[in-house]
Amino acid sequence: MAESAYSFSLTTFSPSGKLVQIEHALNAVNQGATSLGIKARDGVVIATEKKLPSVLVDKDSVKKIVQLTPEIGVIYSGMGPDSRILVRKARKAAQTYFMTYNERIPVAQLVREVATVMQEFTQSGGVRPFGVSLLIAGYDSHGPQLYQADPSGTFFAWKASAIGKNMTDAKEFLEKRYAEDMLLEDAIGAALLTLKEGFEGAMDEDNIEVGIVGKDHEFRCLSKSEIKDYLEEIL
Amino acid sequence: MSISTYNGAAIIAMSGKDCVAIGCDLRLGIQNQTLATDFKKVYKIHDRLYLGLAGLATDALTLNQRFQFKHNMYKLREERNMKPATFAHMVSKTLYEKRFGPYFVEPVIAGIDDDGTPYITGMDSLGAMETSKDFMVAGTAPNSLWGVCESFYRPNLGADDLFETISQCLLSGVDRDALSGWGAVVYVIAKDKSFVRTLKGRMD
Amino acid sequence: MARRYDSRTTIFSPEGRLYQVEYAMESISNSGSAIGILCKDGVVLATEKKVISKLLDTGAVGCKREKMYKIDDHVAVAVAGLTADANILINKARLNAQQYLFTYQESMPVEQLVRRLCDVKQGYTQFGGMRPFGVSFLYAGWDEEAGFQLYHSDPSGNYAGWKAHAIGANNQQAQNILNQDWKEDFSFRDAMKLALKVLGKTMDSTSLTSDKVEMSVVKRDEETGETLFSYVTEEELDPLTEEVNEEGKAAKSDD
Amino acid sequence: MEYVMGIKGKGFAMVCTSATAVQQIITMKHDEDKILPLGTHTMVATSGEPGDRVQFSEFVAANARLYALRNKSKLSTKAIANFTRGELATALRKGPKSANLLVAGYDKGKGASLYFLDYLATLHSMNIAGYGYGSWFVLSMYDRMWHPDLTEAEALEMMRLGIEEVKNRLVVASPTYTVKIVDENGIRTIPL
Amino acid sequence: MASTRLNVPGLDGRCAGASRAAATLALGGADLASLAGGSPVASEFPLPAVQDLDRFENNVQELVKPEHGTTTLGFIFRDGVIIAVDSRASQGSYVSSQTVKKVIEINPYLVGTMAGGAADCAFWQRNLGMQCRMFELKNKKRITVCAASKMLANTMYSYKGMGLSMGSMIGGWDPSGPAIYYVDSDGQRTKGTIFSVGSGSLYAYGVLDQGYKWDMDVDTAVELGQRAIYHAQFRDAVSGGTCSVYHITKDGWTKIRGNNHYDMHYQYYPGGHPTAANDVI
Amino acid sequence: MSWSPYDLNGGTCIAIGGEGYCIVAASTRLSTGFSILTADKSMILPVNSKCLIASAGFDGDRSQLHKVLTFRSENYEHFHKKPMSCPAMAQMLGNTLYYKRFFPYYTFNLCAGLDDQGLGCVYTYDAIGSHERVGYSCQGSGKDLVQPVLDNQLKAPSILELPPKVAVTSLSKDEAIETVKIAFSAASERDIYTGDAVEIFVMTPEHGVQKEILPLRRD
Repeated sequence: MAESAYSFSLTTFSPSGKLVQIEHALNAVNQGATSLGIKARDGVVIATEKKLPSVLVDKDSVKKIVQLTPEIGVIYSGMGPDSRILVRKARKAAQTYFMTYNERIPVAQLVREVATVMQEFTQSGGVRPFGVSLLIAGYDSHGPQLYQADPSGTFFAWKASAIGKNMTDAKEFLEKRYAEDMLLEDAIGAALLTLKEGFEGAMDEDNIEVGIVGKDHEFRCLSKSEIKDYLEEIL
Repeated sequence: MSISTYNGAAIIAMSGKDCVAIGCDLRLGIQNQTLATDFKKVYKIHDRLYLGLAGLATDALTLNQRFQFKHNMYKLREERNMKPATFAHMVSKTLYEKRFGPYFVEPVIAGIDDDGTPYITGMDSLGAMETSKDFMVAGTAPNSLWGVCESFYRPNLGADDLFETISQCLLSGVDRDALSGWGAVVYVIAKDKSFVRTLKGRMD
Repeated sequence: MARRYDSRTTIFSPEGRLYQVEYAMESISNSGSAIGILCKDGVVLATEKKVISKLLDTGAVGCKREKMYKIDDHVAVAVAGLTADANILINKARLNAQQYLFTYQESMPVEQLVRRLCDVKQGYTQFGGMRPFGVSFLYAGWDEEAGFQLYHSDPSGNYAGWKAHAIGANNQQAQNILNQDWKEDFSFRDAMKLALKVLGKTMDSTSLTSDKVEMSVVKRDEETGETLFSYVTEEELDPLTEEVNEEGKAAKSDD
Repeated sequence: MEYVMGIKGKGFAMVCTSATAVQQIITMKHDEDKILPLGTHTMVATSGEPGDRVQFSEFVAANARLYALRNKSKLSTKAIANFTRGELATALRKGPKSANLLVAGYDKGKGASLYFLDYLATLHSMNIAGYGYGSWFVLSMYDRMWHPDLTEAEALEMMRLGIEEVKNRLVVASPTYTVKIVDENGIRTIPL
Repeated sequence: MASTRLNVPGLDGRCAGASRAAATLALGGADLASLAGGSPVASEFPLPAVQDLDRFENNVQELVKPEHGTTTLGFIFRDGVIIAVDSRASQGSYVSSQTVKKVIEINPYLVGTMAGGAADCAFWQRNLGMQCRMFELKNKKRITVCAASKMLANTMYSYKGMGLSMGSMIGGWDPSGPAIYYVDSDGQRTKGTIFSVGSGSLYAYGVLDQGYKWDMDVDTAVELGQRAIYHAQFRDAVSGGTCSVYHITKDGWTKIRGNNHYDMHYQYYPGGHPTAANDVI
Repeated sequence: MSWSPYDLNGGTCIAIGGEGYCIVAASTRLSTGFSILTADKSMILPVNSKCLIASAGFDGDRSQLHKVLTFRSENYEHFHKKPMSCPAMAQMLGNTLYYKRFFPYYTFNLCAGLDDQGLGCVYTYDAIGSHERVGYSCQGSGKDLVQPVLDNQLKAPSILELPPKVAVTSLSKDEAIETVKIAFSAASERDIYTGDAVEIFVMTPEHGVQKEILPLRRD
């Protein structure tokens, strides 16, 4: 919990029973770049737009998809700097779990830890909620899993989902294309196609990022050349 | 009379083919005085994982209650039982937290994974772990227990043969130790069938 | 003018009301409904299962039942309100139950568990400057003193024992049906059917089907003396939902 | 160390303690009651260092009463015994209490129970339990005389014989003893 | 002028140090002559050439790990003397033997029991047997229990402080009737009717005192002796093995009982012992 | 730590008496502290044709004791024109040890042989001479490890029980030798002072003393 100068809540209920700060935070998320994820039978893929403010930005210095543990990765939509705080806390929680049980933290438990942190920032003195939603992809003893965590601290398990700017269109697109017995290879293709739907301008290996975790339990980001090959397949 | 021989205990854990057995004596004593002959030193964590705690009885009781607490919370959160190896590391960490004022116990952990692979490990009072593929002993007469286990143990025994072997080791081992014995109980854990039996031994 | 008093959590408004608490209750009445029914040999908990999208992975760990949680072997809760807040309180409840077991080596009486949790809820309405938890719980459990019990608690920290109770969306309408239909000598089946009937009414969806409902039961296994908490599977629900739907049509045709 | 002895019979638990309050080599009084009721159907017999003995047993009694006030139900004997054990176990590594207890009680539906709880917080339910050198003589005697359907009269006779044996054999035996019994009707003191 | 003062070994100053009084023992060597001389004594014991003998003896105790723990009892009743003993010897918490013969048959009319140091008891009571035989040859009559126990006590007293450890009961029947004397390595010698010696003695007394009556018949007395040892073996960790019961009459001793604790337990408590209050499974 | 006249040189020995045979086995490793002095040192003294004595503990005292015992045994044979029987030897060993009561031989002995009925007899000792006839026993650094194994396998009745039975094991000679081998290999696993090899002496009325060597792990 952050050390707060104030000692009273900034997130409070409105007359209609809404937590307005959380609603606003969700709006911040919806202005963020689109991110999505698809859970296949043998793995999970997450992808995101990498809109850069200017062509002068060093493309490689911006890494949005981040690894939390060898088998779990995360992508955010919304305010980038907020996501760094959550990534730092998630990585520490994962290590603490390992120190106790000498076993990698299961995806669900890491999501619960991150969600608890996000909830604390809606009910502690002098703090505002996080301006990000996270898509957390991982592969543990229970199999491949994809979770979404919102600023309120709520989390859901998804077969496929999207967050950020054109989340609604992307979800509709995903509902049509999703198949239970989809393999990771097909899922990567579907992810890129979904991303292309709402993409302004041409999509290439520099303005998107893709992360996957397969049966080998290794989460990693696709290299530029890999993205290039996949793009050629679907374009 | 050092602390670890104040109450007296004898625990043996043995692994067989897709099964493990863990047995303990039943004496509760204060130095040379025997108080009770129904004091179990093996506690059930779940159907496929048992924990034996030798050494100071009061610390054994406290630790068992703490591990039940931690395991219950784990089960509620992760909707599954702890694997034996995971539980063992949690025990080791809990003991090491008290590095400079330790619990005077010697844990012996015996269990099988979901696929039946046996897991046996023992620790000293600071949580230094030693995982063995055949057997592990703890108590006030370790040498006697090591001797009989080393002589009678054969790998890959079935559940009933394992029960017979561990019972012989336990009864012969405790009879050379003044502070343990007075009856014994043995748990055998196998994928398909598990059972527990008391042994009829010397009561002096 | 009231605005001045409603953003600060722990102060009374001139009329002596705690707005934040009332607003919290308001948020609960917008959320998915939950029903609890006590009968002589057990307690039934039933909740709405809003399917936001078929892409939701209901098989994942921790997310199987979004509104139903086990606190200990002998106590379960149904949730109405903000699930994120609920997760915090559920964790606290589980810790309290284990602390009691650790101290007394006996399972915690249900009423004490509820009271301890409500003390926490009440704390957030009086000190620390924090907003209250936007969560109402239905507690279903058994203990040696009082046998089967059903409790309800709301964000104010107030709690009471009930024979049958409804929270969440359309809870008033649901409560009326419960008041009429609840009977002392209900069997399990009667209780489960009543719960389905009430849920059918409160959910805005037209016909009642088993996949729109989550149900769990707390009962006792007499020989082993253990309290059992179990989820009711969809297969078990199907016959019940059909019966309820027929009775619903029959009732409509003659009134 | 004073003499404490407990016997669990059919539907009752009987406890006896020496009744002398000793200071160095002086017997200050002969009617010190070392068996404290913790409610209507539970009592604790204590022996050990006088300061700890009185303070700690009263602390446990106060907590039992507080629990009964706060909650509709009373603590069962097992619950009180385990609560006390928790306190002793924590005290063991902070400020050890030199107090050995016998917790005896009767619970509806479960019958009588007798718990041995020494200063190290070793807790165990027993039929015969005792503290002090005097108990060494009597434990073996009761091993022979105890049987599961012990009646109150038989238990009282055993207690009397035990006290006589202690007076006969223990050089520092105390002259006076208190005997109390707890059963479904509650706690009674029995004159010897 | 010959000193008129009686020279009793051990009374004038401790035996420690090289200049010890002339307490010698004929030890199988050729030197039998010394036996015929004055008090029943032993030949010279070799001593370690160290300044602090006591510290050396303590250290050696550590190394040699003398056996301890035992329960022995003896009592006189209308029809004679009952002697009952256990048979366990332990070193620390290790049980070194379950079959120690703790009744030493000094002669057909005299028995001694063993508690404390096994070697000390066995050796000196065997030595006592030799001295009693020499007495019979010289005086053409059997030695009384009183005299025999006095000889042993004097020997013990002469080695007081040297580290001998023995606590034994000398029982027998002589013209004055049955007698039991408690003799220990501190030189104590006490006549009595009921004795129990050893770490388990407290448990034995509990059963013994409660069951003892002067006019018991032989079977009841024998059973009481065995039962007292049984309960001591159960409760005391360093007593156990088998229980041997001897009965001494005017015609000497006979061994009546030799029962393993295992058999006794399951005969006395087929249904389970009171110390097993809770069911274990 | 002050000077001490004693040292512990390790090694384990076992003796078993059966009907018509007796076995005395002892490891041959001599150690001091954590180092091995030699892998081939016998602990067993064939004191005469009827009796063997094995001594564990301090090698210095063992050599001196064996010398004294040999002298007294030969002296006896000159005096009585026949070798000392095993029970007699046992009593003499007990007295010899007690003779040094206040400066003991730091040795833990086993005396085994055949008695006049041809039954195996085994006597076990503490350092100061207390001795007892048993069916089997073991001494030395591996004693704790081996003794319970022998208890389990050899089941010799106790001489104290009535009706009196002779304290010999009911096992056959070969079964007993097999048990000795199992016990020693187990001891060599867990006792650092037991290893290299085991000398096994088997005495029978018809063949006298036969010797066999069992190699053990050498680490």
